[in-house]
Amino acid sequence: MQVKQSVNDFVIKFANVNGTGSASANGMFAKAIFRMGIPVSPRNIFPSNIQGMPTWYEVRVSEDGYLGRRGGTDIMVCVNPQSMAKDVAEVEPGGYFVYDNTKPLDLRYVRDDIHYIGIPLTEICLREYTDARQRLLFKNVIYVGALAALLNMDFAVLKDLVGDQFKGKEKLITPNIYALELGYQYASNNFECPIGIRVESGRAVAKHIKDFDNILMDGNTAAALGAVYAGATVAAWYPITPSTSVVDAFDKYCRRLRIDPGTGKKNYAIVQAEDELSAMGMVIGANWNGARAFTATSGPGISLMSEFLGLAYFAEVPSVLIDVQRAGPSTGMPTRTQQSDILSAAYASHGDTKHVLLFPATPAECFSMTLESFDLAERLQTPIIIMSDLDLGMNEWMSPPLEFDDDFRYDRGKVLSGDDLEAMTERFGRYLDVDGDGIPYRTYPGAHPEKGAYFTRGTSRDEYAAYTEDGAAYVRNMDRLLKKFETAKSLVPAPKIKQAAIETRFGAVFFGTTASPAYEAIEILEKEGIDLDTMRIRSFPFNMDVEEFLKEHDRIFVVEQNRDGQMRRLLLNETYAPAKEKLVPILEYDGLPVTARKIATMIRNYITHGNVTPINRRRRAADAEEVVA
Amino acid sequence: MQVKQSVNDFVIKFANVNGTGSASANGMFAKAIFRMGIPVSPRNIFPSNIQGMPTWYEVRVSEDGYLGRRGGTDIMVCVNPQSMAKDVAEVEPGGYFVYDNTKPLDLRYVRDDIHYIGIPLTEICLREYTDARQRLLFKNVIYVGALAALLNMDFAVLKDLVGDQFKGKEKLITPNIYALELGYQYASNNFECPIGIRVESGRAVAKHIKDFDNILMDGNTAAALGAVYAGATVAAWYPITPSTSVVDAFDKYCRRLRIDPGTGKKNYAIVQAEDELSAMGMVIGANWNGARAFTATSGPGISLMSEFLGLAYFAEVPSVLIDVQRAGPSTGMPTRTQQSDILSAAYASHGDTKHVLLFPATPAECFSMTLESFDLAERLQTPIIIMSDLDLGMNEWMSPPLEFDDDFRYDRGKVLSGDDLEAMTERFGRYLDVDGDGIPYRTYPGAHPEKGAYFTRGTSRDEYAAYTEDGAAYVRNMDRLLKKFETAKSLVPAPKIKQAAIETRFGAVFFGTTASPAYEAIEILEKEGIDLDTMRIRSFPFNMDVEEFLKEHDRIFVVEQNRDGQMRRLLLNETYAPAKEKLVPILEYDGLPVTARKIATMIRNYITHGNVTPINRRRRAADAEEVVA
Amino acid sequence: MTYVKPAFRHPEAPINDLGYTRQVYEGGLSTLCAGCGHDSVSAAIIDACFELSIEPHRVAKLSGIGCSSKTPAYFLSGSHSFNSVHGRMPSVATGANLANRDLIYIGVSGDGDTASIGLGQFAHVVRRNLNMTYMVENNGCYGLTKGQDSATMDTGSSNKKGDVNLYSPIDLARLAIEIGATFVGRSFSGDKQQLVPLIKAAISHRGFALLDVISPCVTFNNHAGSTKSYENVRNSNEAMPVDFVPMREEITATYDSGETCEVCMHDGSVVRLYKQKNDYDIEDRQSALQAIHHYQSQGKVLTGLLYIDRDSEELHDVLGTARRPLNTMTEQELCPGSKFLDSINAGLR
Amino acid sequence: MTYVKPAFRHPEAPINDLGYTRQVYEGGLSTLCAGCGHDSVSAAIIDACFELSIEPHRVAKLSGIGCSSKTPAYFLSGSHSFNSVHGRMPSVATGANLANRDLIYIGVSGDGDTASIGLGQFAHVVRRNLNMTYMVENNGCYGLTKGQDSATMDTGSSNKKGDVNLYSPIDLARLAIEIGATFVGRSFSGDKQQLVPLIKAAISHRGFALLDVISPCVTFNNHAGSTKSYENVRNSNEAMPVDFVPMREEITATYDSGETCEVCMHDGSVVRLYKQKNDYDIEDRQSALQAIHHYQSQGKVLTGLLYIDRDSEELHDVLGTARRPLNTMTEQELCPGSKFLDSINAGLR
Ligand SMILES: Cc1ncc(C[n+]2csc(CCOP(=O)(O)OP(=O)(O)O)c2C)c(N)n1
Ligand SMILES: Cc1ncc(C[n+]2csc(CCOP(=O)(O)OP(=O)(O)O)c2C)c(N)n1
Ligand code: SF4
Ligand code: SF4
Ligand SMILES: [Mg+2]
Ligand SMILES: [Mg+2]
Repeated sequence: MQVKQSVNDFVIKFANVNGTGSASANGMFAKAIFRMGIPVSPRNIFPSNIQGMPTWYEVRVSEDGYLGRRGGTDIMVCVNPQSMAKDVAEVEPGGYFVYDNTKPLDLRYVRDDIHYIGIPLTEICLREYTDARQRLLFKNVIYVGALAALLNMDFAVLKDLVGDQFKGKEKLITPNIYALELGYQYASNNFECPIGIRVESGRAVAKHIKDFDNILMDGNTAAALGAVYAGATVAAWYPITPSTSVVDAFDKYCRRLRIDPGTGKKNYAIVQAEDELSAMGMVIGANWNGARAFTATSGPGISLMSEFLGLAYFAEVPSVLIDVQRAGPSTGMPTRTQQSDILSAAYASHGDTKHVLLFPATPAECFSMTLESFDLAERLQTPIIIMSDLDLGMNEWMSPPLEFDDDFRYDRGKVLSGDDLEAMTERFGRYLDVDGDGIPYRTYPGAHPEKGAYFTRGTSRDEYAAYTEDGAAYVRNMDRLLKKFETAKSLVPAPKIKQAAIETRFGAVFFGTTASPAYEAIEILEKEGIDLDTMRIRSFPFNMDVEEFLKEHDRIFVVEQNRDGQMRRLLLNETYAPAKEKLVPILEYDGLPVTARKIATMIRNYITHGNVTPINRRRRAADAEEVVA
Repeated sequence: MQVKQSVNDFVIKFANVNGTGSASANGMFAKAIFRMGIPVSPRNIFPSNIQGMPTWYEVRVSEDGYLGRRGGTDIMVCVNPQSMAKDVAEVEPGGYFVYDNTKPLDLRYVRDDIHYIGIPLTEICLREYTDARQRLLFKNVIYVGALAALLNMDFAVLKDLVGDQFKGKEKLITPNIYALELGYQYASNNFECPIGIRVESGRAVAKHIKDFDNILMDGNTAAALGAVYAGATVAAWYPITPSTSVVDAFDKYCRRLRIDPGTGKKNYAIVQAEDELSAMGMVIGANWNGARAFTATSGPGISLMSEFLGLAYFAEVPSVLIDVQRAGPSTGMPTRTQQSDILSAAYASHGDTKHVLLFPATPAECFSMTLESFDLAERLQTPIIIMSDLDLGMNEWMSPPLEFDDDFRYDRGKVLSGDDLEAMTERFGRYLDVDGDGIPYRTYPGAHPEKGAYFTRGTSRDEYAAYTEDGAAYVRNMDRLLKKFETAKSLVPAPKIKQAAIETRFGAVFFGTTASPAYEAIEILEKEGIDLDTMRIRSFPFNMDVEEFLKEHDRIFVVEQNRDGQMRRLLLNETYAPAKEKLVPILEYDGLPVTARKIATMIRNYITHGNVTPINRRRRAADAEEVVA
Repeated sequence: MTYVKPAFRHPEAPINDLGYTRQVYEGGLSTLCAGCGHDSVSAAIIDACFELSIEPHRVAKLSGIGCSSKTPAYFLSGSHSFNSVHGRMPSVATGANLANRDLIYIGVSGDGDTASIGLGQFAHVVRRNLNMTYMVENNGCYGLTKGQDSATMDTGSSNKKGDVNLYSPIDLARLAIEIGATFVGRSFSGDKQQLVPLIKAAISHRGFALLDVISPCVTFNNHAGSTKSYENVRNSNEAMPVDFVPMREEITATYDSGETCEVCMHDGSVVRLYKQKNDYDIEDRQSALQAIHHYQSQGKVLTGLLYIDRDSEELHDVLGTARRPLNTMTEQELCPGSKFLDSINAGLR
Repeated sequence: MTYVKPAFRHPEAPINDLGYTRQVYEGGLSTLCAGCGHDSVSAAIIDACFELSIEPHRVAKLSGIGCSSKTPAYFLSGSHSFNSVHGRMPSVATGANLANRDLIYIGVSGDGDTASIGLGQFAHVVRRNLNMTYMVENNGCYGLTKGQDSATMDTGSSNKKGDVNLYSPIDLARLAIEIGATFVGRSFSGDKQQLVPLIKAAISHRGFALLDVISPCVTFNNHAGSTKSYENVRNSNEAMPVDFVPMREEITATYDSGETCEVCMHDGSVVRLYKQKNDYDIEDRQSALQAIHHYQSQGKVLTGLLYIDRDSEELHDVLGTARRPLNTMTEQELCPGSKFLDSINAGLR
């Protein structure tokens, strides 16, 4: 049988039982390859359950620095009998199946086109450990050790990682390293190491990663840091997967950075609300009162917050909401990813409403966009919704390092201080469009003894915040809100546009976590002679670049991870370009991150079967590469 | 000064203080004209307040049977000093200003291009009545009496109405008739009656009303009757203007029709929930358990119900929701009308969701569509949202009589009875697409001792309702839901299409309460040589007729009462026809019902300035007239 | 739910009056953590329904979202079940009950589901005295989202992170008594002796029956420092033994000798309580609150039947709905027909 | 708010310590029904703030939706105000208070706003002991939507339609005491003598202060048969007279002679109660519940200061937030700067 040969380019998947501590061992495995300087992208595919159910950890190793899912599995490390049938079937021909051969393998799982590597994990554990818990935990460390030998990993790197991991609990270091060695020894003694599929450090080109000065981190932590750097002092939230770790991380960093050493008092407040409605209300109240406040939630929370989002839009109270999307509708698949809250977020709440959305694609953007969102919210005096997702938020991604310019200063927007009010001769009108950009001036409660007090309400009001049922006043206010939304177009992050080397009528549009696999798919297609310009949308409302892109191409594939092509709909709704027939939906929505192969296939099929033939290829002057990978 | 002459064609407006009992007197005035056989359309323009604020009652009299607002006021009856300045200004040149001249008129309110008719209402009341409350109440009756003389109304009809109104409180009849006479006498003695603007019975053509066998009723009452006729047994609601009267009416009729004479027990249950979330939950629970249940709410309720709407969509539980729209966003203008919940209703809740919407335009349709909605909900096993609005729901409209065919039988959809289950040999699968229409079979709890029990959930499940996180099963389910939505297209009410007498490239699309003024506007334009075919949308999803209409016209004016052109967006989103550039938004959203004049002007301006010239006119074979008027 | 269960049944397994074995009352295999208190509660529900000889298909199970709310999948697989949304089960249960008053409604919720996001609906379903059994599997934390504090966490109790709770807890049993609940019990997942009869009594009660069952979360809230750990609950549990006697012959009055007290339920069955030293009147709200407070002040948690109002009006009595379930009303009974509509039209001319 | 008010001020109008007249504390002209209890409550708030010499701009007014929730427009026009959405004022107030702990927060709500749609948020803001004064203008009905029953409507009370309420009412004062409120008072819009000092005490209280003020709806719930009509409240009101003494000199202990009792507030001011026959300990929850029950059972409504916990930990104490308001923290204080980010990046390699 053919032996699959591949250096620094393969997909390895671990099949475990959740709640058995496999996560940290698997994480160590991925981190080790990362430390060896080889691009890696690990993904946790876990159940909505706490203990005892099947869970998977998929690691893609890609010398080229492709970080999206590729599709297919080359090496399956199976530690969970429950899912073995499915797991065996998933291995690509020529691939490897690593399993616990303490008990002989069920013959039904024997394929003649893949390689089997048996390691008596249970047996070794029974021999080496007495304590049941230890037997469970070290099993994971042992197979990592074995993989080190099989895949030619740098054992020293693994040792260092163990050191880092158990900083503070030093006495755990030796037993863990010992367990690694048990696995390493067994593999080297019983198999010819390394196997055909393996890693080699020092040869990474990583053409997708600007330079290899990269970090490995999850998007939720990055977003939390963004909030810390933005000076957020109030976080109100209600627990929900996959957004919980945003506030957990915010809490962690605040405990480190925001506690006054002298008094031990906190320069921040985190409140676990009784539900999402309340969390959003607290965010609105705090922002109204001049603090920077945010919340993080997922789909069901968006639905529950929609009344308050309408209030914030209409009463013009800044607020920041991080939506870490999961598979809907309703409770859906809480531990699967999707990009399916686009429409509900953009138009949240009854009546004529529109909300500003940001679409981060990397942890670095989770950081920068969250940081930016507070300025945007206060400058525009409206909610800003950051549309992350489970894949980005809860998995570790290779990302450009987080950057912060110390000259950066917060823009708190149009706020009149006590002195401003004191100096003011004209009457203060909370909802007066003084500057013609649709954005009025606000004051904080308590700003001035006599001036600046106003009445905030969700009911119709005139320019001086007085209640009115006068149709003309209502319309003036609604039209100003529209104008403000126009102004927003000039403030939100512009899309990233990449032209194909070859001039083309085809375009591809995507955003968020769809970007990495999409960029890879575009390259796959390019090799086949199908060229597409690409636009990665980073915000809503859409600016002129988006309009242009739609105009300039006659077939545009909108790649997204939802059933209804929500971004495509939003583009139809909110751009001038008559692009309906042009916009081809490329959709994946099974809850797992879309793969490059899948995207390439769908676009290829459309073009070949839709017999849309690429025009003869003319080379174009290369332009700056965008880095999302 | 010119004297405005007009028989059976004018707008009269009453300016009152709310909470002073003017509503019933004004209502009597409108009803009297209606009884005289002259088409009339009264509108209450009231504040979000209980007592002491300005309130108006606008009555349009239109021999042609135009029931939408025309715009402008010919006669202003001003009983409220608060708003007098505004009210005087509103009168059209040559029109009349009727006021209380007990105190001399403020000179600032004197115009030389309108007629003033002073009636010493306060003085008469002081003379005739001792009790303060009586003085307040009868003032209203007196001016109605005066108008009877001024406008040449049939006094006998008024007397009858008083009789009807005080059935049961007979002793109130004489004093009320006396008050009418006081006004009548004063007017006849002091003015030349009738004036130029007046009514005359027996000459009504009413070309917009099939025959003149019409009724005068409000949409909310009609909807409530629809629910009664549909066999709704459970209503759960939370009070909110303008939907409250739906459940009030349902209660009223159930007390009459649904109480067992023997036991005095109720064949229905109405629960005032603690909020809208709870109301929707009750509706879902009751429908799940085999009762027909509904709720009625307005904008803020839609926002609060969105999580539950997502559950009902995904778990496939029938439910009926009547959304009596008001001016949003947020609390907005609670006593003003709008059609601005279209997008929030169509896409309510996070994740990929779509909901079936119905758009009634007359009380008759409020009845028939509500009746129909319960069949639709059960056949499609999904929420049906009836998109009414304040103008239709709370005002009295002339409408074709409510019709019910005694041969009509409820269609409870695909439900397996105990016997069905008993007879079944194959395994019951709650979410199996047995018939290929995307609609599965359900069972009611308790249906059968051994068979048919299943687990209803908002999480992903397989065809047998078992929990699953398998991507393929999830996708199968989501795709079936899409298929079901396709099936819906063949079940929901088709649009009403009217071709212009002259062949034209222009079309107009509208729905709900925009229809009446739109039809009138189309006729105004026709007289000017601008011809438009029209399509009144009655439901979402859109069927082929809608697609066709969009295809066949190259300029289509989408007339609606919201800021963002929500129906236009929905058309862009949910039809295949690439119609973007064709669809011209014609929007009015100041909270008052849009007028025929306004619509005509907006379309005219677009066509003339947008120098889109109508093609030379070719007459077409007349086709059946639609009756909404 | 994910595996198929062995359908093997032991030949001489005991059967109940319906001829069903206990197995008939079981559900899918639990996916909860080994040792989770919730599984014991499911087992108790199974025992109660088996011993009461309830027909499974006459039961409707409802829940919200959480580990606790998953459990309806693990008992009575022969009953319809509705796993709704977080904190909103009471409204769904209300609607279901309005549609068919003849089924037995068992709601399962968690402390997060009931005391936080669901508190409003909980309070109002209590007020409406909906005829149902409402079980809160109370572990003082949010299990399914990995252990955050819930609103029932006691002041001074610490979570897994080690943070000590300083908020005052919501005592669902006290709250229910205060708001007008007509049957309030508290128990411990580890005390089958007490829990099973309490569930039987709750099911037999006509009106809203709350069972606040302390049900430890072994994964996130079973450590020292947690007042809801198995160990601490065992130590602080002031358990009032309870017997349930399904009565045949008529009993009217409630018999009370100092130490045992027999409460006659609506259906003629009897709950026998061994009150030991706590001599208070369980049919008096104020006195019940007093008793709970009394033990609380001694660091004890009183479990057992805490309060009962035996002849209250349940929601259908208040609404005066027909005896026959609304979902059985026929088109003929409900639809007035064209004649009546003509009269309506006539009245509007 | 719709009219302009005559700015005329009487020359010898009395002024307070700040040199302000009472007029400074007024608001826009009320648009409520003539005789509405809510207007009297607004007047009482104006008196209290005037007499306490509070700087209007140091007050933030918050409300939900309803006639009651409109009233912040009718007092303290010099204060910022937030008229939020129905039943959700507590969360907005919580956020506002987190941002700036130095302002005085006065929330105004209705019984529908608080006891129905807002019950969950109400219970949780009580639990958090947010430092604010929360006034419920309780008329037992939904005024603004034309008189539907609310959840505080007493059993047996009838509405304007004549329907008699059979649900058990939610007593917000009892509920608050049960859930852990640290200041609970009840009063009557018609009893200025008692209401004004109570408002002063509530404002002076550090932590969550609930005032459940029975405030009749003249338009929809003032008829015979309604327990919340002016007449019935006057008859059933068991009013405990209350004095508020803004103290200068230190007082520590709480002095209690049988009939008068002096409670020393956090800021050194004193509430003096004339307890008459109701000899119970207002610093003991159980005893307070007992007392309320005692009068209730006699068809009386006990009004006055019902319960107080004088040295409780308000939310900021629980959270341990800085003394200085969070909204005054500077960029320098809050932003860690690039150096720290470098260390973060380093740690992620
Ligand atoms: C609207 C909404 N918010 C948040 C969540 C996430 N969530 C799932 S379960 C849960 C709490 C469960 O706690 P509890 O009710 O005590 O059940 P337990 O797991 O402890 O048994 C939360 C917050 C959700 N599913 N829906
Ligand atoms: C979400 C929502 N639901 C319903 C309403 C309609 N509404 C306005 S006020 C009100 C009740 C007010 O009652 P209460 O709080 O007692 O105030 P009151 O008018 O009696 O002073 C309701 C239901 C609303 N504004 N928002
Ligand atoms: S996490 Fe806690 S509550 Fe959830 S199953 Fe595990 S032990 Fe039970
Ligand atoms: S309706 Fe009732 S509550 Fe509202 S203002 Fe009038 S009297 Fe007051
Ligand atoms: Mg819990
Ligand atoms: Mg009220």
